[in-house]
Amino acid sequence: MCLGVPGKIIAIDNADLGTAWVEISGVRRSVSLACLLDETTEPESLIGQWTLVHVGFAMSVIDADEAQRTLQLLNEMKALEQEMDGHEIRG
Amino acid sequence: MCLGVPGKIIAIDNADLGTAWVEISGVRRSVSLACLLDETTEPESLIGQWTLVHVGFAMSVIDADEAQRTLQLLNEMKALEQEMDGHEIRG
Amino acid sequence: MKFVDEFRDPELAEHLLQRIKVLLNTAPLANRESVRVMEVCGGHTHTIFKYGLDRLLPSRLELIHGPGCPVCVLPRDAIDTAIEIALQPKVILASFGDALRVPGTRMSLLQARAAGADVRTVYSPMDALALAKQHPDHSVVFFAIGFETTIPATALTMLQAERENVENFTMLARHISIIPTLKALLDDPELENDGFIGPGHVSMVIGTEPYEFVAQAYGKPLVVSGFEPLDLLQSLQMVLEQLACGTSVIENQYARVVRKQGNAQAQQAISTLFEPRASDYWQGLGEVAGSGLQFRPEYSHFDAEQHFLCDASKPSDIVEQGCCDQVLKGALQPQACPLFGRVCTPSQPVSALMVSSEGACAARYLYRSGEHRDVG
Amino acid sequence: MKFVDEFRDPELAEHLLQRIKVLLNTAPLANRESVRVMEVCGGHTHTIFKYGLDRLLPSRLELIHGPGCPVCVLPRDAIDTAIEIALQPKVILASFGDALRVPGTRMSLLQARAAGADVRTVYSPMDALALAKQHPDHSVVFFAIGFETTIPATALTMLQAERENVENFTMLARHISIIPTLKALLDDPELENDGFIGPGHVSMVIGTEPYEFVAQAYGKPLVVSGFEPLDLLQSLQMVLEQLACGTSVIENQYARVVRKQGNAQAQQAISTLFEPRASDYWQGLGEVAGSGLQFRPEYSHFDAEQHFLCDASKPSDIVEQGCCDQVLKGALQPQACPLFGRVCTPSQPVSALMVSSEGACAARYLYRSGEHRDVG
Amino acid sequence: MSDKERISLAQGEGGLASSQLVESLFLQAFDNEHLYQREDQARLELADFIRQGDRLAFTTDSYVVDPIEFPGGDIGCLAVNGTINDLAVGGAIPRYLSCALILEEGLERALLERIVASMASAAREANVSIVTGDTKVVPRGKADRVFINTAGVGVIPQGVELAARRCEPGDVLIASGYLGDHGAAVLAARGDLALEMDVCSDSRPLHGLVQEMLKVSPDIHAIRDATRGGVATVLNEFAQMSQTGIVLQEGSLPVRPQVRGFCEILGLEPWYLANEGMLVAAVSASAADEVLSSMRAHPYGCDAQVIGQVVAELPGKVQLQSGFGGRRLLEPLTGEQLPRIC
Amino acid sequence: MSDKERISLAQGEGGLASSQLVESLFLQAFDNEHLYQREDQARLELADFIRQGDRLAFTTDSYVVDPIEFPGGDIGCLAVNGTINDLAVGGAIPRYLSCALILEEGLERALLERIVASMASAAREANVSIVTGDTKVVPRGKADRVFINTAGVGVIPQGVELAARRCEPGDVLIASGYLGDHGAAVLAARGDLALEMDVCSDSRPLHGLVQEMLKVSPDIHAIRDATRGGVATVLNEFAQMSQTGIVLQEGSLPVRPQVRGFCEILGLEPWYLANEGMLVAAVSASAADEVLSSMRAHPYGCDAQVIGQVVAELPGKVQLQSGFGGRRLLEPLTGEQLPRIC
Ligand code: SF4
Ligand code: SF4
Ligand SMILES: [Mg+2]
Ligand SMILES: [Mg+2]
Ligand SMILES: [Mg+2]
Ligand SMILES: [Mg+2]
Ligand SMILES: [Mg+2]
Ligand SMILES: [Mg+2]
Ligand SMILES: [Mg+2]
Ligand SMILES: [Mg+2]
Ligand SMILES: [Mg+2]
Ligand SMILES: [Mg+2]
Repeated sequence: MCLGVPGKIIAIDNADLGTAWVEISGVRRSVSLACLLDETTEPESLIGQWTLVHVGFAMSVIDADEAQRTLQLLNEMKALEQEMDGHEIRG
Repeated sequence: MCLGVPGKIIAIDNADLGTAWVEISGVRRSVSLACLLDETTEPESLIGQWTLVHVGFAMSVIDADEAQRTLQLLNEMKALEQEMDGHEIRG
Repeated sequence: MKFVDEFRDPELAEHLLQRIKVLLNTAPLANRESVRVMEVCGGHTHTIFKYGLDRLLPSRLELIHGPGCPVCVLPRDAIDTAIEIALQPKVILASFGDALRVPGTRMSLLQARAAGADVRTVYSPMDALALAKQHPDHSVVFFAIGFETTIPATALTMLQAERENVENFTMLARHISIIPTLKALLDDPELENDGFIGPGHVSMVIGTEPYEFVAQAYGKPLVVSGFEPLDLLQSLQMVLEQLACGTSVIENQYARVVRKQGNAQAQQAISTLFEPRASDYWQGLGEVAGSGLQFRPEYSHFDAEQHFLCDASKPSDIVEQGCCDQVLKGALQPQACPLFGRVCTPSQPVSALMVSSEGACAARYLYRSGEHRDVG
Repeated sequence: MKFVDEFRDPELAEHLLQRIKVLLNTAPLANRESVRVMEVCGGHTHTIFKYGLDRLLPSRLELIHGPGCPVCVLPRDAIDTAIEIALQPKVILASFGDALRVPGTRMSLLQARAAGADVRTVYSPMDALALAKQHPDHSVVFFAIGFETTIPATALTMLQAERENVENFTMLARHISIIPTLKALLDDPELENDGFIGPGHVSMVIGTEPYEFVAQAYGKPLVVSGFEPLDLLQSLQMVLEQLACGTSVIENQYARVVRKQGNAQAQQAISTLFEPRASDYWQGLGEVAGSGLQFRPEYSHFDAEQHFLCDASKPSDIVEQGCCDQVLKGALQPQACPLFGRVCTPSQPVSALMVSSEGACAARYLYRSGEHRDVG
Repeated sequence: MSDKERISLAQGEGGLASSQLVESLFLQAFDNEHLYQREDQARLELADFIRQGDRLAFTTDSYVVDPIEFPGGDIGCLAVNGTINDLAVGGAIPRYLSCALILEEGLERALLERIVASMASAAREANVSIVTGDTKVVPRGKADRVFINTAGVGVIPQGVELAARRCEPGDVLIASGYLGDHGAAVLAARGDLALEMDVCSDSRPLHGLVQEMLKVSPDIHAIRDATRGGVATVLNEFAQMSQTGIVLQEGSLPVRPQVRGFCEILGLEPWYLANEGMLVAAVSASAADEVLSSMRAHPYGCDAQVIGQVVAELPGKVQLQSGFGGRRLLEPLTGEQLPRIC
Repeated sequence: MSDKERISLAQGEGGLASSQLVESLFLQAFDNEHLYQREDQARLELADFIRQGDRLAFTTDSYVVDPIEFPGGDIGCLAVNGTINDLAVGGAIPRYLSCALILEEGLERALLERIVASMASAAREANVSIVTGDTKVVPRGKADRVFINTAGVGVIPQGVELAARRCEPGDVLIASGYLGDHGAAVLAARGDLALEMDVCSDSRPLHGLVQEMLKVSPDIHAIRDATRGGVATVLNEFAQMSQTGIVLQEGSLPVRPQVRGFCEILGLEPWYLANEGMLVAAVSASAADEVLSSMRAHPYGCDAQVIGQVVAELPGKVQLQSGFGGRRLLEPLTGEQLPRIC
């Protein structure tokens, strides 16, 4: 039920209705931007952004830096672990 | 369109609605008696009568005597003609 | 079947045919190139072709197929109106099956049904009323057509709906009266006939008296006839007897069903609900004064046209293609129409005469087409 | 797929699994018979079974499948009410597909559809609104279920309907709030868990702050998690790190999507339309104070229940057969329920936990049933 | 609304619910080794066919009759007998049928069970096996309860050559039974005409009768079952394909009184009404008596009658001769007369 | 409302309008001597079958797909290819099809003509003839535009024995192409999900491919086309009928990115999505390489992949092995997932 899928905002669909086309692995659907828009955000500014889509609504802009950080942490952990493994083997 | 078929009134269907069951060569249908009823005619009195049925209405009570008369006339004519033929052949 | 089979007896028919031949060869008819009798009613036309009477009768006795098929005279705009109503949402149009194939200006009711209209065939107007009761959330419209045979059924059904307070039931009424139609025909200079076979079932309702003018004012014999082959042959014989004697009176061959005064209850029902309209246009007949019926003002809530606000002032830019009017008046035999069997067939009728098997063209085509055309 | 495939990397998973094993074998966890972590959200339950994480994780780490599947907690009378509405003439009930197989007291929405109800599956509440615009002569009711992830979509759709003056559109709302539910669970003496995996997409809306009480008042760690296998493994690792250190704080593994304050527009939409109700009954959970939402008075015209006058005071004479409540609280593993796989299967579910593939029972059955039962 | 078990979309999806339907209903009812294989196709030994003849007959019909159940039968026996008859009138010995159902979501399972039982019993009577099948379920409102398609294969014995084009002047036309029983029974059962009558559909398999006829006269020219469009339409096909004329005697056409009454009321003609277990054969004059006797000796031909002759005049046309000598044409059925009769 | 020519009830009544439809549409499009005979059944020489093999394969399917036309095909080519494929996966050379249409009154004739043309062209491509047929028309609202049933007969060459029950531990499972293209294309085309994507149905005939496979390895154990219920359902059938276990490698299942996206959005799994031109074969390990090469050399098998193995463990069950070693069960499709996919 809480299924959310990352998609890229590729074009405004209906500016009045606040809808945009989002592409998810080659599939396009028009979704509502209502949760992403406030007084300071223009719909156009969202084009090119990745968003999390849930039941036809863009619910959140995905923060690519944070994603990177998470993965980096995992990779560092892996490196660390391998290092430690190495120590253990050698030690 | 003006198709009418002779049928026999076999039973009252709905006395309030003035409908009766008519049988036509083994087929039964409920028809309206509205055209046959007046202040002096009880629906039950029509049971056993033959009627001409058109678009679900009994339109006329068939006069068996008149039917007989018509056929008799035809038969007499036939007899007369045969007699005349006989004359001609003999004559 | 009682009252049916007796009147289909081949031997008696043979004798009637003999008698008719004799009459045609008797002065004053013997000298005439042809004798022309019009059967007014489509039911008679149907009997003639169904039993092959046209091939059994002497060719000098020419049968003219008259206008008495209510389907055949339905004007295209009546069909258009019916379709317009039927295509509205939540409307069920109930009709006798005969009317479904009659072409309107753009399509028939059958084609409208294929295109989405809810059109139902009923055997009786009472079945249409039953539909209305079964579908309270729909508006049910009965397409009421027919001569006086059928008008009482329409009227009595409507009165029944009134009694039962069925509010989703109205009628698109295109009834036609026989007497004004007959008058117009008699006044038409193109009509050339010597006598009439009168409509049996219409007469069952109106009686035989209303025809008196045919004999008195126009000097033509008329014999009200039943619908079995013997009925028709006997009636033809009776017309010829009159022509042979030079008399012209109204006779009743169909006394087992038709009374002189007709049926009072049926007449009462008609006049309670309907009144004549000034003039109406009929396919093949044109404008005929007093031929159409309209709802009396106190029953106008039954009028589907008022209910659905049909645009009655539609321009009638119809160019008629065939010879239907001449066929209807007996000026032309169906097979003489250039469209007959080629452009105009029962499965693709140009006009209603080719639709109902009581229509002169359809009857001729269905029962004798092998003689005229290649098979498609 | 970007932001998906990176988080399904097997090698990184392997390392996380290693780290989890190490943590479980580290004091103070090493001494414990088992460590119990509850994933609150059904989406996580689904990920666990779909990727076979349950078989990869050490058996001493016991995963408890929490109540966070809105379909699984739908009470039977909510289904009954939906069916009652859907069976009314001229009504279209639009629902997410997940709700269709949930059993009511007599039947499911799927069975009601087979019996004549007009039930449509939609992907988005906006698609239900589109249905209402396409069918102006029908009343379209959207069956609105879901936690805070979904409530903004419901609310924004309703506000859109209001703006567009779509008058044939209402909602049967059975939304449920996460925080009161979590509180009730924590207060339940039967619950025995050491920490929580927090729902990623609910948190995307409400933020991470509302969970503080879990750590502060109940002393349990909670890590808000994404839905890919790496997300989940990392979150488990983070919970275990806290347990190992003896800390209990709220952490956010899913920072790429979840902000501390959540989504202001989404929160705004919810509070514009809805307000909490005193108490609601949920399947398996029982009465939970403040967990349900009702329309604010100024929006009560959106309320399908008011519109269709459903009898809300129906006696709830339901005898629950299975162990759903214990499974939902983690007191019992699905396969320990005596009905599991015998009476209760995804094609004939006794209860909603066996319906949605996010329900603990269905997930277990679909992905691991070979280990438990004969094939029917 | 009731809690009766109803058919769901899932039962047409090819998954678990579909196979449960197959296992709990079709396998049991149709009960044969080919079906038990549960492969995507039945596999039938050609050697077994060759023993019975030299040609495979192959035919198909869909059945959409309304109502589904009517006096004398239902859509199930119709679907079996109808396809058997299309094989039979080619002279074939029917062997195997397929059964493809399109069900409307919400159909009562009990009704489906009755229909399937009826198919099974009709197949047993006719000694054919239903060896392959398919079930689709469409959403409520997208079909009308049940549509059935059956295809059939059978074997035509060597030397048999039944073909409409073989009719020739001098041939005698024989009908195996009463005209229009099926059409009248179904129309009356539909109820919207509000007509009541006691007449049953004649749905029955005709291959036994045909084989008896071929036994006494292997050279019969043509046989067809008079289904949609009735005897008039079949005879028009004979006339057109063989370019002969046909003359029928109205008086010798067997019509039950009720069916005649039914026709009079509605302005129909019985020779356009459908049968589902009645055939018309064109037989050379010399063989006619023997064929007629063989038919009358068979339970499904006991009411057989000579109804007319093939002539040279008016090729391609069928004429009906009335009692007093008038002749008129019987055209093939024009336009819609009686929808959903089979 | 428009004046477009529409199908009327009369065209399903068996009379004049019916034969005009047959003559003006089907005879021309399907164009073969058997149909021209216009008998109630096609008559096919058994000697001709015997030359190709020793068993007749016989199958049927009805097609109710919605929408009728979709990217990559329509109900017409589906009806031809689908039935051909049910013959093909039995190892048969498809020969003849029947075609039975149930049409909704009011169907646009132009649409029917497109569908019939599509059937004809699919039949031509596959070198099969449509030799017998039937058309019914039901009143508006009683069906959904067009339903098609095809039954098919073909010949199975001697020695070929493809059967689900023949799968055995050690067998290699090969898929001939991408998973779920047809299902995704049809669902997206339906429009109610408002999803747009560029993927075409894979509707195509597979008998050529199967014959190529049999050429290099006549002893292939089992082949099925993965239609309703997808690869997962076919493999469950293999596992159950042979009482073996099956293990699939998730990473080696060929799925197009769009189809994967489609599944992610809707929470579906591609192994439950339908194909209409993709098969799964169980081949002994020793023959696997050769069979795979022969498939890749065929235009309809160029994307063929080994997707898993038959094993002894967990008989009757299909397991999916994910990238990091977790295994889970793939049950056959449970409940309604994707109605009216074919
Ligand atoms: S053939 Fe057709 S066009 Fe000609 S008169 Fe008759 S109905 Fe009219
Ligand atoms: S198996 Fe069924 S009854 Fe038992 S706990 Fe799960 S859902 Fe409830
Ligand atoms: Mg309408
Ligand atoms: Mg409803
Ligand atoms: Mg057939
Ligand atoms: Mg047939
Ligand atoms: Mg036949
Ligand atoms: Mg199938
Ligand atoms: Mg099949
Ligand atoms: Mg198939
Ligand atoms: Mg298959
Ligand atoms: Mg047929």
